Amino acid sequence: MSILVKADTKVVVHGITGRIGNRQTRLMLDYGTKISAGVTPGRGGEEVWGVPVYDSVSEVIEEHSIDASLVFVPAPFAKDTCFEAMEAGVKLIVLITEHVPVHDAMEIRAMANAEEAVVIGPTTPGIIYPGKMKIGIMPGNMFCPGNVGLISRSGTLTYEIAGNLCDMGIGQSTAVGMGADPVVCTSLTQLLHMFEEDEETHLVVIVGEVGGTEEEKAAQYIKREMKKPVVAYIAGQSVPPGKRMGHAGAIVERGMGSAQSKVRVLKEAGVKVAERPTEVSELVKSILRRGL
Amino acid sequence: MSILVKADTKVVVHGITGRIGNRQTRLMLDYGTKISAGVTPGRGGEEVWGVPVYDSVSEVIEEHSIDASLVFVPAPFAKDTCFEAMEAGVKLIVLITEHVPVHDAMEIRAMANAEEAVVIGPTTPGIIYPGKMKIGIMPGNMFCPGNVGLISRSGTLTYEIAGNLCDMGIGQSTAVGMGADPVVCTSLTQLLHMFEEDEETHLVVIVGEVGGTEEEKAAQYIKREMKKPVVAYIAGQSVPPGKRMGHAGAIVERGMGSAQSKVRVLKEAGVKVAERPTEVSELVKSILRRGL
Amino acid sequence: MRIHEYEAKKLFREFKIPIPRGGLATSPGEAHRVAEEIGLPVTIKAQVLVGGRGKAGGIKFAEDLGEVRELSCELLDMDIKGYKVESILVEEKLEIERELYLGVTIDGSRGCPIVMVSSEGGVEIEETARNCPEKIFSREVKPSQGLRAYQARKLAKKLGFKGKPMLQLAGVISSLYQVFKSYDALMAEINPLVMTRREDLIAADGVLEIDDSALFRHPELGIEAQDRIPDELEREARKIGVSYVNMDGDIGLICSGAGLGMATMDMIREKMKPANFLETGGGMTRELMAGALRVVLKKGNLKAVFINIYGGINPIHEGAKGIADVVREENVKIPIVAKALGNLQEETWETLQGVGIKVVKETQTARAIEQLFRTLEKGCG
Amino acid sequence: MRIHEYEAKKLFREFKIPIPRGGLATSPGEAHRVAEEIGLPVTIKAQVLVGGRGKAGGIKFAEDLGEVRELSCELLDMDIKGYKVESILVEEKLEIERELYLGVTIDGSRGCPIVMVSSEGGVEIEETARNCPEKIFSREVKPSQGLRAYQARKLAKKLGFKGKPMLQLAGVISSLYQVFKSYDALMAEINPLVMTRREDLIAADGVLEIDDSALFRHPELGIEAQDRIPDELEREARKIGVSYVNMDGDIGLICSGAGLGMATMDMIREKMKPANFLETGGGMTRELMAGALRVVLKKGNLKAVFINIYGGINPIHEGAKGIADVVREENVKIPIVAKALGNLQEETWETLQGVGIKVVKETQTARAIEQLFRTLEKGCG
Repeated sequence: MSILVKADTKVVVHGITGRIGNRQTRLMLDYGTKISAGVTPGRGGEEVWGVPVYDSVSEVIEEHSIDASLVFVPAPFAKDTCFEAMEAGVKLIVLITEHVPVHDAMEIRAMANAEEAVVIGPTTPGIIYPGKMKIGIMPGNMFCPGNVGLISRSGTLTYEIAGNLCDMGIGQSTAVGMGADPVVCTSLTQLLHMFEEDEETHLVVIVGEVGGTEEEKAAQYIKREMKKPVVAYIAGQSVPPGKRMGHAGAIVERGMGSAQSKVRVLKEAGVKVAERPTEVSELVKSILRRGL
Repeated sequence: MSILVKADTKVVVHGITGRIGNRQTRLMLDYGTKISAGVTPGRGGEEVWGVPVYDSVSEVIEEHSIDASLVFVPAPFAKDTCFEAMEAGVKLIVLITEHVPVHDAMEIRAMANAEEAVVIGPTTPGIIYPGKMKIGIMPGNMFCPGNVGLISRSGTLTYEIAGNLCDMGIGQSTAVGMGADPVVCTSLTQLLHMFEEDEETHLVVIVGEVGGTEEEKAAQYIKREMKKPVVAYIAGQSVPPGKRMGHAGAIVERGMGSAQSKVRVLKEAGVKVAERPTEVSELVKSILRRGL
Repeated sequence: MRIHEYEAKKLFREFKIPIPRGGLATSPGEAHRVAEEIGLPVTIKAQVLVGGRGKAGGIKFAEDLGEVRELSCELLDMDIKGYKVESILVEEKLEIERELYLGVTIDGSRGCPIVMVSSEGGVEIEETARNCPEKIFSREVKPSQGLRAYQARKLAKKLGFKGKPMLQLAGVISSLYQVFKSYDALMAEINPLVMTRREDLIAADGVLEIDDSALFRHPELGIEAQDRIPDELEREARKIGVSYVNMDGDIGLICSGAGLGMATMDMIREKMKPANFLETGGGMTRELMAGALRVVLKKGNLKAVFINIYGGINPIHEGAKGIADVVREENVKIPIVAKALGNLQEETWETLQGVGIKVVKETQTARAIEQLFRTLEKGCG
Repeated sequence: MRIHEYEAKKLFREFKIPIPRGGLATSPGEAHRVAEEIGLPVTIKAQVLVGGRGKAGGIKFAEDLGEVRELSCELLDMDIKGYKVESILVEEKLEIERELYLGVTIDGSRGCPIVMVSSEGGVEIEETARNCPEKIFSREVKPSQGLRAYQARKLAKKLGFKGKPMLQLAGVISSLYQVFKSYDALMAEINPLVMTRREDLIAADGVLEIDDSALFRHPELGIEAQDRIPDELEREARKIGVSYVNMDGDIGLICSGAGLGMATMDMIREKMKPANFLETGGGMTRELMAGALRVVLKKGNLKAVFINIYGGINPIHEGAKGIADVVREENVKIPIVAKALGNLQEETWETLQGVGIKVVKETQTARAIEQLFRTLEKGCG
């Protein structure tokens, strides 16, 4: 099994006629993803790699069954696109788009909560169920099937860590990029919970980074509720404290947010924390070897 | 019994320190209404006729139990006041204020639906349970206890019709002013339904007026579901069609909205329609005499 | 409150709705200058706050500058449905391929805004609404949420638009909703929205009706609702704070409450004709009632004044003092019949009777009106 | 993107937040004129896009006009934390009774705005947050709903305010939220909000941090984010469309992805020092990569360049061509080590190797960095 997606999850691609949408559709089709349709307002009636294009989601659902939306539209249109998909009843949205205004991200997150939909992103590489399908932009050749759940705030660093795991013969059940924007629509803790419930996942890897308090919140959850082992790496140990943005951010974070803080609380929660990316696969291997 | 209120419904008066709030509080106390508290931001700690004044509803509910809000605040603050009351859990709001912006009224109505609260008004004289209590501004001496439910879009015309009924020995179970603004927060149909369910009400009187389509919608309900007899009067038979406000209103109303249209559809639904206000009490009397 | 076409179009343009090139003129000379600047032929449109202007001859087309002067002159001399034409809008004449209808208004019974579109724009839209309602597509809008872009596109597609023109039409629909919402409108309408031969969409006409009760939120408009009332007495009444409608009879009327006022008028019309409709609203004071009576009396040749008020929210005993003040000061000779009930009715009666007003103490307005009729038949003052 | 204090205050005033009387000056003469106009004594504040200005000596008080000239001169000559002072704000000196703190920011983990107030305003607020968090009151705001007036009043009451001052404070809190929302801010802050001896509330300082990604919605601000970057190379990189942070080492760095970039930097720092952090984002093209390498090379005395890119959303085979272009055109002599994996990696490798770049084909960045270290130890180009 996998989290969030299945082998035959049916996907609609928003912004399919754009340069990136077009290219990534080809790569996903090659990887085995079932893409039912694309949406680009004003381009209804066209085709992209044999996938029919519609003007709106509501036209798509008249003709196709849809499980997930993959969004490549430019940032100014991201909010409207997510709202459209959710109003049409789509319960899983992968929002690849970068530079979505934070106020829009907050509204998308609020609507997702209200509609009980899951929105991954913004600024996510997406979701991959290795060997079966992917909804996103990650290079398929860096992942392989297995029992490690992978959650990452970065895109490319995930590829590296997945690649390292594969090199050591350790595959992934599902890998999810949660996005690194100040507000993401699905939290690290929510994703940990999904992996905790997933039978095929034996261990979870977190690839975190400096900033925000997602890792700190997740540490509380791990300590309190998680039974599966967790390995983490936090990027940005050497990042000097950024230019201060007034007091408000500091008050909210109350001393959290630094890489050091994240490493400390994760360790306190029993997580094995790697010093460098390479070490992740070694820690995973040693835990799996001990047999859980 | 009565609809919406009981003899001991506990009321908080918003805008109690204003000229009208102060005066009407005195009149309501004299009539028997249980007023627990008043709210005027910035005037917390004062008293009005022995009623304690608070800065906010949340402070009121820490000290008192509250069933209903009565709102006298100036129009620009009506929306915020209703939102505050609903957020604090108040489920019945009587919004007396005139000249509330229509866009605000729409938002209040939407929140009332979401919160499952009942908002009567805006521009309503309120609710009276004759002989027991009133939440509103109607002169108590024009009403008397009995079994006729009274729903009115006008204020003062209601007093007249209630007075006529009383003169003929016919009392009212409850009288409710629904307000005459383009958007009211509780519809005629909703109020008819409450009276239909109320055991103490034997007959319902509707005092309608030209404009809008409330009476037309209500006629459908009466025809389809109502068992109790209904008597109506529609004010504005002689009103010349107003200055036309573009096409949009006419498209929405599709030929409805005139006094003539209302009289016709109500008659088709089996309602006895009075030609002039005086006739209302005569029609009621003849129906009640026949014994239901 | 309806604002002028040229004012509405200015607001439309702020929200990126394309409007014809043009300018406002208050004299034939100005019209000439505008036409010269934008080029011929031009459309010249009377700016009046009332619909049906086209059928009333308020829209002209000019091919040359001589015609511009001549037709401007003609329009600036016109009265349309009682409204004096004080300015004209001179605009490029559009090359019309199709005429669409776009409107946003409030559906009172559903309590939310409603957006309507039709491919049958132009003056016959109301007939279309009556006879072919299936040609008008509409959708409700959640007030707290607004009209979303994809919802606007869905409406545009219903009119059979595709590709870029569909996106352009959806953009205009979204913008019109924005105007409606931003300016607290009761109605925002583009009829016709013209598609030109080059497939551009242009708002050939524009109507915007703003909620008087929300004007306090829009000081940027610089509009006082009372300034937009053409009837002088109605304008004066508005300044005092009462609703007044001028009518063609000779019985002056003062009522508290619109429903009561209309019912009273309905009954008076059984035998006589009201000179006006006047409704005090819920803010009665001594001064307000004095002002109301003064406005009513300004209309000459009244046979009588009928007052019908209730003491609910209104302190009628204070209002009565205002009435008495005017009767005394202006030495009013025509008969006044009053019915006043509710809180503090006895004090009210006393004040009114003190200046010779005939007070009816019964509940039924019908009885009071009978008293009015009898008084006039007797001819006593 | 942080905007200047004087710009933030202008926006605050639009939303009716009281600010001190004053004016901007870029020379001692202008400062003199402003001080003359508003009257003495005055506060003179360096306008720099960085916090902690007060402690760094960027705020002065002048009692007479001579002092105004002298201190203005001094401030306009200053550098504060690397920012050159180009303008100063001359304002009336407030008679301070109390200093409050108001802030609105985004709580990332809860995904919503958060409003914070404290009666302990002033420079020590962060210490208060650490040591006495109970002195800071906060509330979450639903993004689609906004901060309602009664919610603002509740916060004002938490600071012990009553009566009219409570209403006034609530008004400022509401307005600050409006500013935050209207301008897509990441942070809006008044610290201190001064209560004067006459019980007036005045925003003595103002900070507004606007979301760069939302600037397209605010053409009215007339601000280009890239113009606000003081570092020349960082500004240039921004124009190309990549994130660049200038650092103090000598290994040039180009990575795709911030996380990968940071991890790479962490590992390089185990033995050497990066000259910069550069992250390409997801819009890689041949031109973008060429521009990125040019910016990196502008910094003199580099020992080597390290490239670490993945072909996910990015067409790395196109990016590689841009790298090759620059190496050829600028005849780059220092060693370049590249790791490039993902979609179309083979084509990418070929292009890079074609211009003499050392390509590492293993998955582990650590291995590629070891290769970099080895290359430099050998001293080969």
